[in-house]
Amino acid sequence: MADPEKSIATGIIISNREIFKDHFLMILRVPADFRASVPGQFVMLRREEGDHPFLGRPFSIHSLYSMNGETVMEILYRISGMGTALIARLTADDRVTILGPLGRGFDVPVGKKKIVLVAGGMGIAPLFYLAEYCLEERRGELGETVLYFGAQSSHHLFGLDRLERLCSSLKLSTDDGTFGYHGPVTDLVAGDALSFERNDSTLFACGPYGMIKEMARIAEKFSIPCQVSVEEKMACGIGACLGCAVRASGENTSKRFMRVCKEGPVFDTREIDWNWREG
Amino acid sequence: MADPEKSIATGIIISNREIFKDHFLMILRVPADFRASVPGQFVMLRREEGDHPFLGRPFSIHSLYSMNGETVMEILYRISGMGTALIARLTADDRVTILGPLGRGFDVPVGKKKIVLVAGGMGIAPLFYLAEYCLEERRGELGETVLYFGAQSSHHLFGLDRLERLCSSLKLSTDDGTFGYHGPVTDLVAGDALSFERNDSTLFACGPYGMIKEMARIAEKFSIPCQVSVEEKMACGIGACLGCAVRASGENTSKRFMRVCKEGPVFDTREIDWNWREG
Amino acid sequence: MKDNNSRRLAVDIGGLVLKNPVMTASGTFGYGEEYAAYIDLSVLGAIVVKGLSITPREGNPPSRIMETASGMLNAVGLENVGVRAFIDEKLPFLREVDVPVIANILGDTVEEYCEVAHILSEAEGIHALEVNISCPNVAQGGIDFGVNPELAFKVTEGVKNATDLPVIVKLTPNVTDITEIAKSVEDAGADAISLINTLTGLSIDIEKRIPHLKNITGGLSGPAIKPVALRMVWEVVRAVSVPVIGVGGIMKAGDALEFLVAGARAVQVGTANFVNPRSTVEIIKGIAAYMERKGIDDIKDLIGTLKT
Amino acid sequence: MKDNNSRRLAVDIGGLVLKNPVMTASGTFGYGEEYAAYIDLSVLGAIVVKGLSITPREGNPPSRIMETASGMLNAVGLENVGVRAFIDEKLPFLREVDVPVIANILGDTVEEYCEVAHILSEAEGIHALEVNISCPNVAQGGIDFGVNPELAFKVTEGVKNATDLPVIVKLTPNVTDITEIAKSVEDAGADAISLINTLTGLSIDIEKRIPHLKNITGGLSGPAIKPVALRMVWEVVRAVSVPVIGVGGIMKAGDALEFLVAGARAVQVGTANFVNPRSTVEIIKGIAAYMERKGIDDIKDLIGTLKT
Ligand SMILES: Cc1cc2nc3c(=O)[nH]c(=O)nc-3n(C[C@H](O)[C@H](O)[C@H](O)COP(=O)(O)OP(=O)(O)OC[C@H]3O[C@@H](n4cnc5c(N)ncnc54)[C@H](O)[C@@H]3O)c2cc1C
Ligand SMILES: Cc1cc2nc3c(=O)[nH]c(=O)nc-3n(C[C@H](O)[C@H](O)[C@H](O)COP(=O)(O)OP(=O)(O)OC[C@H]3O[C@@H](n4cnc5c(N)ncnc54)[C@H](O)[C@@H]3O)c2cc1C
Ligand SMILES: Cc1cc2nc3c(=O)[nH]c(=O)nc-3n(C[C@H](O)[C@H](O)[C@H](O)COP(=O)(O)O)c2cc1C
Ligand SMILES: Cc1cc2nc3c(=O)[nH]c(=O)nc-3n(C[C@H](O)[C@H](O)[C@H](O)COP(=O)(O)O)c2cc1C
Ligand code: FES
Ligand code: FES
Repeated sequence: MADPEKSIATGIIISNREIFKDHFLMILRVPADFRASVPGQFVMLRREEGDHPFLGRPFSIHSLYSMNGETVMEILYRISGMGTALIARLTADDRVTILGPLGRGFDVPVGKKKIVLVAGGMGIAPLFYLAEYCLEERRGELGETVLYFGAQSSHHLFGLDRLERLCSSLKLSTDDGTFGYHGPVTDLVAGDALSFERNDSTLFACGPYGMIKEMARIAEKFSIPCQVSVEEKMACGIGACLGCAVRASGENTSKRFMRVCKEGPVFDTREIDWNWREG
Repeated sequence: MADPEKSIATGIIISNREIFKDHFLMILRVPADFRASVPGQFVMLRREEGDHPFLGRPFSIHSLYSMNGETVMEILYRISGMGTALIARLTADDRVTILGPLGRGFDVPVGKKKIVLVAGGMGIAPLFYLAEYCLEERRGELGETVLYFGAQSSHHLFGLDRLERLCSSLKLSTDDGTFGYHGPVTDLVAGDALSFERNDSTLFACGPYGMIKEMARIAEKFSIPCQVSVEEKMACGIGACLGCAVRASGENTSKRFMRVCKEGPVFDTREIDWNWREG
Repeated sequence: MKDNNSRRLAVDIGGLVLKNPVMTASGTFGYGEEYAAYIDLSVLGAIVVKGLSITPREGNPPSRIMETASGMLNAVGLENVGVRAFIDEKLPFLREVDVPVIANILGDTVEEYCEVAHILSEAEGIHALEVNISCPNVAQGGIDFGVNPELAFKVTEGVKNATDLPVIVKLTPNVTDITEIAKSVEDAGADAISLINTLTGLSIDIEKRIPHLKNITGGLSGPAIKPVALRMVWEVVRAVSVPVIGVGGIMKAGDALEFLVAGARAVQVGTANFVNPRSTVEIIKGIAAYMERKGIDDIKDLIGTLKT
Repeated sequence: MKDNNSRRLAVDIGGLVLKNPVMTASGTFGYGEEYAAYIDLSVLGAIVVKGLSITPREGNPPSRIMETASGMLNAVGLENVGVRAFIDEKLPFLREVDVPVIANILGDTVEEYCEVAHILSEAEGIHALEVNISCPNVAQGGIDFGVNPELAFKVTEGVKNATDLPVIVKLTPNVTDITEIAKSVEDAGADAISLINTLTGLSIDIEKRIPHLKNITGGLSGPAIKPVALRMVWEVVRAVSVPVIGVGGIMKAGDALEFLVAGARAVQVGTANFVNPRSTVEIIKGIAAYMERKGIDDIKDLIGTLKT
């Protein structure tokens, strides 16, 4: 049995600044023994003071590192409702309660050479951590890391300098054509997919539902394995409430629903029934 | 019809410090046109951020003055539950929403010479403002202002230096005998009451229910008019919810309950049926 | 009628046309005058006044209120000045304001309800009656009129016969099947139905081991009950054809919009008035702004548009 | 049995002795194992597992949950692994923990309830059954077992006949008179009664004008419902003589104490587990600390001591 006391951490905010409209980067001091995490894992975060929002909110770990002997975690997030709006009001020295790291992260297979990351908007959050991991923990073993990054508009394509250092190449797109390819990032991936070595490449994607669904289609069409990070509303984050269901593919399995927080949030696209929700 | 926009003010906290265990003094910047108030009036105060506590909380105005061209209000309060605990966590620059000044304040009669203030614990909150008012607004017209101030223990008797400047004399008591008379402050008042000129004195009291009830008895026994500030739980503070009922004295009145927030919080002790609540 | 934003906000409740669908909830807005310092009363869809009985009532002893999580309990009881004092002392003020006045009425017997209804119908300046049927029927041993379809029918029928004003019947949520009661009052002739009144609740002071309210139990209101209110409104809207007025936990325009989308023809704002006396005005503005943003010209094109 | 603070916290629920009155609420604690990393499960009064049916159920499609003011709506549906998979895959883990396990059971017909009860009674390591009667009875056109005294009686009676384990019947709050249902299940032989299950609620996404939950309505839980739960517990305690277990919005020791003072013999902690996985442990400690402070040696001297 794990040491219970360690499973719920207090994070102390170092900074929580707006990068561009409604998008924030939170940098937190976490306990030194905050358990090592795998990219793609997430945390349930809650304001320590007050009772609002009532439930914790799930966020991917955007980065986790040591600095001046302290363990620091970064969360990249967007205001998308009441909970995130309240979290965005936190300032330096405010405290948050953190459950995590939680769930199943990305599984970077041994021996594969090409890592293809595909981020849609905030989907960059866990993929940045994955890129860091590939470079820092798996250096040498892996081949090139290519990042496809699509967003609404040019100023949504942020952190490019940090990303440039982590990845072999960046392929950018915007919905409004203000930077890079004019159109969905999945177009770029589909266009290049033929050139990926089927047995030597893995796709890792995160973004809005429509985009990861499209990635599932591309993965199937080109027979390239693809891992996606999936989102569903969560109450507990630890597998108890069954709130975060996603429908499993395949008819013969008795388990029709999988828990995003426990079996996921990272799934192989083939594990999921992509008609599980409307949009 | 009053200008609606002016009736709800935003207060910005200058400081909110603990004077002694669980007792706080909040100093607030309020709008310049915060309407002139009479001592004994109160405000409904609510944290601007978040939804907790849900309802505003009533607090007597402890002081209201101009400083460096700004209007400043002071609130003296004690943590007595969830709402006040959350209010106590506010710090400089935090904002509160203020309704007020509300209710009927103390009525310092013209021509009376002796003003007797009787405070039990936090009951000092509005009486301090009343003492200031007597000295500053009614100077010359009134005779001496005597303050009877009783509290649990010596360190609960705070602000004595400021009070000494405002009042002609201070009579102090503590429940534990650590300072002044050992016993309830009402004993001190009862002991001196014979010496008060019936037609020339007015009693003003604020404190716990048992204490103001005792003041009602003393006032009746010695036939000295006594005004008390009464507390009841409040939801609206403006007379709409009928939550803050206090039973009116007299059998023949159709109005059995009066609203503390509207007909009060200051009542002549003879207006109230002192069996209206248990304790 | 078009408001500032040139959106049509007017709705019709059983023949009474309101300039917008936002009213105040009974018992939370006094007799209107208490809020005159805070808002321009004439912008409201309607004012529903505190429940009126045939003779004045003193209500329950204190403590009468207690805050709970995202809500409050009240056991004010049915304290009111009585219908005659209301007409003499409170109504003259309201007559001067250009706003429909709806009188909430209550009684211990069907006869009392009818008498209050009759007296109010004779008075000038009342635009509709709202029948609070969550009162105990003394003749039936104190069982609430509102939990029994037959009693609810009887009181509605009686009031309809006693008045020519539009009759709104206000339902209590403390029932197994709200649609059963709703259909019953519709059959009895109700022109509209409002819901919900408060849920019955209890809160205990564990230091003293006594209830926080002297009356022991009280009525729960505020955002805590909004999901229950919204569910019941949605159920009733599909069960009856008279207009439904949604009440319960409406604090902001978004809350009111949830009720309208669910099918409520109008809404009432209650506890929110205590927290922010300007709530109603902000909600009216917020509804207009939402319609503007969504390109909805007439509120009728919004009401009942929930896709399920 | 004395705990660390040498206060007697043990209570007896229909023959089952719990070391303290704090259990987990069904559906909010998975099958126990999910919380093993956060708390020492053996300190709990009991673990009530997620509702079990005769065959596995897939539950409702997403979205299944939505936060509301001081609470949440869930429409998980009755997703569960089925009683046999529970016994094979989940129970072995729980058997290793020194804690009573209570199986929450459900069905579409009385026969299904009985079959589940029977199968669980044969398995080693189940200490009591909790019958969730807020399930729709398919034979009766989907009307909830829990809203009808006769149906509630039948399912209770059936389960009692199918098992020798103590039978707790869990009531739904969506009824006019909870005491009527409580008396009915007591008459049918229930050894204890737990309440409340969730209140039915609705929440609407006004941007898309769709319900937040795919199932449209869901069950409201959390602090928002505590006053209603407490009122119903207090009503039921005075109406029946079997032990009552209080559930609904318990987040902190103070909340649990309100239920105990109102007369609940034990409590269940539900939604709080989501917000803070260590809630149960903190509540147990808090109850002991309160007793210490108040000089109460035995929890029996606290239960039902509300002065009204
Ligand atoms: C595993 C996981 C990792 C995530 N990582 C990040 C991240 O790194 N950065 C980030 O900005 N966001 C992330 N999210 C999404 C984030 O949790 C939601 O934006 C947040 O919970 C919304 O809360 P709210 O109160 O602001 O919105 P609400 O008021 O609850 O809802 C506003 C809108 O957000 C949607 N929403 C609410 N909860 C979720 C949810 N859990 N998943 C998807 N949509 C939701 C609602 O449907 C609604 O449209 C992640 C979600 C999951 C499940
Ligand atoms: C007109 C008026 C002026 C007041 N002025 C002051 C002041 O200047 N300084 C100060 O410290 N307090 C003052 N109070 C009391 C103050 O409002 C309460 O202490 C506060 O509302 C408690 O809120 P809470 O959430 O902390 O407590 P709760 O958790 O709501 O309750 C904790 C305890 O406080 C009691 N309580 C709650 N509300 C009230 C209330 N309105 N009146 C009396 N008791 C209450 C409860 O019965 C309970 O025992 C005043 C009250 C009134 C009515
Ligand atoms: C203090 C108070 C007094 C109330 N008095 C009445 C009343 O006299 N008649 C009535 O029909 N409803 C009364 N209600 C119920 C409200 O009108 C409304 O139905 C309920 O509070 C739910 O709405 P809310 O959550 O917006 O407050 C009262 C509510 C409160 C809080
Ligand atoms: C996600 C979720 C799932 C639930 N599943 C069940 C269940 O399977 N069986 C049952 O009897 N109650 C179930 N409940 C109801 C709880 O056990 C409890 O009665 C209710 O949530 C009120 O308590 P709370 O406010 O502490 O959560 C569930 C509640 C939630 C929130
Ligand atoms: S969030 Fe509770 S099971 Fe996934
Ligand atoms: S607090 Fe509402 S009437 Fe006094």
